[in-house]
Amino acid sequence: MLTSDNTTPATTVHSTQSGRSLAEIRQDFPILARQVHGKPFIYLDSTASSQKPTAVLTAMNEYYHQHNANVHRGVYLVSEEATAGMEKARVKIARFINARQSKQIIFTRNTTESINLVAHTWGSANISSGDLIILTEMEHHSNLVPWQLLAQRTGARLEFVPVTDDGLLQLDVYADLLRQQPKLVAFTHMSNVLGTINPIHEMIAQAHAAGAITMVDAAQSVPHLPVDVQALDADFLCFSAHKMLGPTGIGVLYGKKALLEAMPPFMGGGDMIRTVKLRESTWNDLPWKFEAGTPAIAEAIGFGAAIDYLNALGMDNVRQHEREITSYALDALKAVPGLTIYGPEADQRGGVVSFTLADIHPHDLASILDQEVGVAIRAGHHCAQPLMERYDLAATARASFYIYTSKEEIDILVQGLQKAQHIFRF
Amino acid sequence: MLTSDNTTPATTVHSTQSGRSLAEIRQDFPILARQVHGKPFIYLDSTASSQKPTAVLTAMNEYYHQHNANVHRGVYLVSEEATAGMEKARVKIARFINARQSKQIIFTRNTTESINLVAHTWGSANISSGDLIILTEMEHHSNLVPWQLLAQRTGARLEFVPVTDDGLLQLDVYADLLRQQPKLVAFTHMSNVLGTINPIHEMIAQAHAAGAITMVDAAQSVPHLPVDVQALDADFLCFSAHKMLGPTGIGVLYGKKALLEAMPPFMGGGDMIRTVKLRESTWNDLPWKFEAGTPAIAEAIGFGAAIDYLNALGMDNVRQHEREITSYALDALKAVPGLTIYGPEADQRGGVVSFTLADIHPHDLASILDQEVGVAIRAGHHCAQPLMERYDLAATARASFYIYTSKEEIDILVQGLQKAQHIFRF
Amino acid sequence: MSMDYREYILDHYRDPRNYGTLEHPDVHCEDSNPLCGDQLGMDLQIEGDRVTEVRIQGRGCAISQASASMLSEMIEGKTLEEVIALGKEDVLEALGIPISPARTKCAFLGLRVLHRGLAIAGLEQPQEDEDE
Amino acid sequence: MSMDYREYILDHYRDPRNYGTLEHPDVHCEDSNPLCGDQLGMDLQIEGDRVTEVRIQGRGCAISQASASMLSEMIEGKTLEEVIALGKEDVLEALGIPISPARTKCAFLGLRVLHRGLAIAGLEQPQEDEDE
Ligand SMILES: Cc1ncc(COP(=O)(O)O)c(C=O)c1O
Ligand SMILES: Cc1ncc(COP(=O)(O)O)c(C=O)c1O
Repeated sequence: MLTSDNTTPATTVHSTQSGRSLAEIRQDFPILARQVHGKPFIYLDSTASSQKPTAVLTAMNEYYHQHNANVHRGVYLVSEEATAGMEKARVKIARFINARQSKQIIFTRNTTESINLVAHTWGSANISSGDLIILTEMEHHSNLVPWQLLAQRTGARLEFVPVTDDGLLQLDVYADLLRQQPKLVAFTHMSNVLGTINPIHEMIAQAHAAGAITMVDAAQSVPHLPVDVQALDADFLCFSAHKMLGPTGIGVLYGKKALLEAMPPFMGGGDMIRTVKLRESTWNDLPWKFEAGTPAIAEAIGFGAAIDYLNALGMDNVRQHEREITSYALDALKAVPGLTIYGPEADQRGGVVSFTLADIHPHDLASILDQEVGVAIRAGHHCAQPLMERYDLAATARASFYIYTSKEEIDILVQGLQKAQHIFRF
Repeated sequence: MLTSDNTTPATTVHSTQSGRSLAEIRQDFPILARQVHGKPFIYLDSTASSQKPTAVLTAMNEYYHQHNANVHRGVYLVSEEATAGMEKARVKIARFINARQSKQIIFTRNTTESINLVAHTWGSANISSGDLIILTEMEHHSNLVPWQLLAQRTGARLEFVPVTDDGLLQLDVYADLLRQQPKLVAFTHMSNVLGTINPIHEMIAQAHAAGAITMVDAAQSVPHLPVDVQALDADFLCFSAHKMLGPTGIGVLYGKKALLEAMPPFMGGGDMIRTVKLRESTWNDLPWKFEAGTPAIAEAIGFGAAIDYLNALGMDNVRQHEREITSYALDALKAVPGLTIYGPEADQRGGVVSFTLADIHPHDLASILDQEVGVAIRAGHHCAQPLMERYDLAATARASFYIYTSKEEIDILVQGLQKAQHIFRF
Repeated sequence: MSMDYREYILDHYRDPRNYGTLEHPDVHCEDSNPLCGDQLGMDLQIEGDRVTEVRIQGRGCAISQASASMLSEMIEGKTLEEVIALGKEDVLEALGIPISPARTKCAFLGLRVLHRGLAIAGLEQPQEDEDE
Repeated sequence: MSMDYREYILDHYRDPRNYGTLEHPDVHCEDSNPLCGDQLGMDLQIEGDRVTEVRIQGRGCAISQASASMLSEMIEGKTLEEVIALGKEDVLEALGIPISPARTKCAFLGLRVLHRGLAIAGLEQPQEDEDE
């Protein structure tokens, strides 16, 4: 993975992705050249949302400047171009996660909507009073609250796979819970707080053996790892474009065809219908049955460009780069006195590190890092309040990495933490 | 409204909007300079989706290139900038429709989602078996199917205000239906097929007198007319950015505060919560209670820029320009032999004209106009199948206009129709 | 004059062949194009291994109705095997004009109804939609 | 050294004034900042038209806890009228540092709890959130 590039000496110490030096990759992200508080901007919050390469914006601008029209129903050339652009993006996304057919890719606003869609449609049709839904203690609110709402509507029961002190799922408890014949098991592929990469291949197989349907929250995995829905045998899986170089406003629900076809629609309106009478209607084919109203056309096209960009790098290389950065960061952070890291070791972890520093509140830490060294980290409960409670924490600080993160940036994070210690004097 | 501009003679025949000549306005829309099939592109399909001025794309690019970060929970400067950008857009939108507070502006994907949100939340809490919901025969599927689904879930009844042969609502029947104590009345402000501008001010007052809540589908009115939600006293009102110079992927639900506050949430997930425990949660304040997951941040900012653009033109001027273009088009089309126009006269009509030409199917007409003269019109049922059935039509051709439409473009439409007649020989 | 509306297409549109219904069809199927509303029904009479009679009913654009009319001519008198083998190429060849992406659903509506009808009657395997 | 973390702020954070609870408070209110989880509770004792005792409880960042501590000092011994009049300016002045937009919710958490508590006790009008 290491290449030497004599023209840009700074990059010789970095791994490369698909033969491109990190310096070259960083050029594609203009925001990385800006300053904050008079210091170079260092973005360590890609888990919340990634930065976007110029290619993604170019694709969307080209759409708006040359091919903008509503899709699907237009007979004229520009509308055909818009439709083709959007549907080509769907095919790219299907291939990216190895879905069998592009009609299994439903466009939503984000991961959150994808999960709510399943909770509302599959959930209403399949869950009734007393039914068991298994979740985990490390779920993001988006993979928790929709099931709470479903449980309230239907009288279903929720049980939770606990996490160990090291941030791993307690798989023995999972096995026990599966014996209670759950209807659905929903879990995250990668925790957005602990970075834990869960063994979802085995977890899905066990769930299926117990007769349950599986919903994988892949918001953190699809952007960072190769994911193959057929190899995983996932029933439902979802993710958001904005976390993987793509625009805001678009996400994906993947589902097995038979499940999607059997589900009632979610929202009613234009495009999702076959025939409409005053008092009754019939539904369109997949994927449109679940895409009511004018879709996020430009965003789909931008998402497609993001997929192209990631494919050009190679997802194995993306993973490898993050693995190196994460190991480097874990080592550097462990050397900071008073710092506590949450979650597993580097080999079971994606590019996310949550930590606390002595009695400095994470919000104060984030403010200091921003103002003193231009480093953007996240501070708070990371939309995982039950997990915070599990560790008896109000909040953590979280640094997270992506294809453009450099080791120098980690060094500056550490310098910032030292400044914070100095300010809070201990 | 007429100014003469000696430097660009072509514009002297046009009305202007806020002192800017039509030629100047058209410069802001690069797509209008492209060619299709070797002819200049003429876009007469703004009712489906409008074109976007450069300023809107610039605003979104600037966001992505300089201020991109997830909103609301970030302590660092860039995230604060992103949050401020998005919330500033919300304030602009609130002022644009004269909402009392910006928290009454809920961001959704589009008009369709806004209506489904109300049907799911307000609907589930307030509609039960036997309750009456009044709609009209001229509704877009998006203001029809969500209520059908609600009726199926709850056992509510749907009744419809019929339309006259001239494309007007039969207000005497509306008054009769109101006597049956409806819980909800939902209607479009402007028909996307007939162009009819409904007298919604009176209709809302009558609905309130009958004790009903009102939902206004303003997808076609907010882009084209001054709309004042307080003057109208609308309970719910919704529209889409993509039809008013803004990006795809974002729409708005406006609601009265007391109604929105009493409604249960729609989707569960990040940002819409106050506290989350494993089995129960409490909700955030308005507007975030209804905005689960990462919102369409760039799109909100682009929407704000679209509002700025429309404000600079002045909505009275926008309406005036469309009134002139529509009168001109109606006159020109009436002179085409064999052509039938649907809907009311110019004074009760927005910038939309649906028509059929002898026995030429609208799809064929649209193909011919596209290929022969580069004119993009829509052909089909326009997501209003029940309305098509009312007029015993399978489809119509529809030309629609916006701030950039010129009289010359109408002339070329008419030439194209003459060519179609020649091809179909009659 | 538009290449897309040759005289013979307009002729099939104005005067569709095999228009009507059969009293006791062995195969009947109808479908519509959800995005534009074009409708088409098709009745087949089958004797032995041969399609002996075809009737179509429908309303829609010139492309959908003319292509169905042409298809009905291709079907009549052919063996079931030959009819099952009919594909998009055959329809496009009969139309003889380029079909833009938005109009392919119009052009293939008749073909879709034919194969759906045969599948429902158990005479051929249901076809999976392919990915573009 | 960051301007945003002056010594006295850290001092109020480490050693909050009036920390604890009252046994029979006339006013009690608690709230949390939904986006960051900072918590604050406040108890008031009122005699005649005067706030005679204040206690706060909470957990959160230096800004939220120090500002609540400072606020508690401002409240104690004041007349109800004076306490009702306390606003954002007063808190910002006491903090004496610029507060970035993301941190305003931290800075004003105590103030919000105070006015909510007084409103619930019927001692002041509930405040409408203003539009930014
Ligand atoms: C009157 C009317 N209502 C609703 C809609 C639906 O809008 P959207 O597709 O943006 O949800 C439209 C546009 O197609 C419309 O014209
Ligand atoms: C694990 C996980 N699930 C779900 C989400 C929700 O994603 P979105 O906000 O795009 O809906 C996130 C991101 O915030 C996440 O990290």
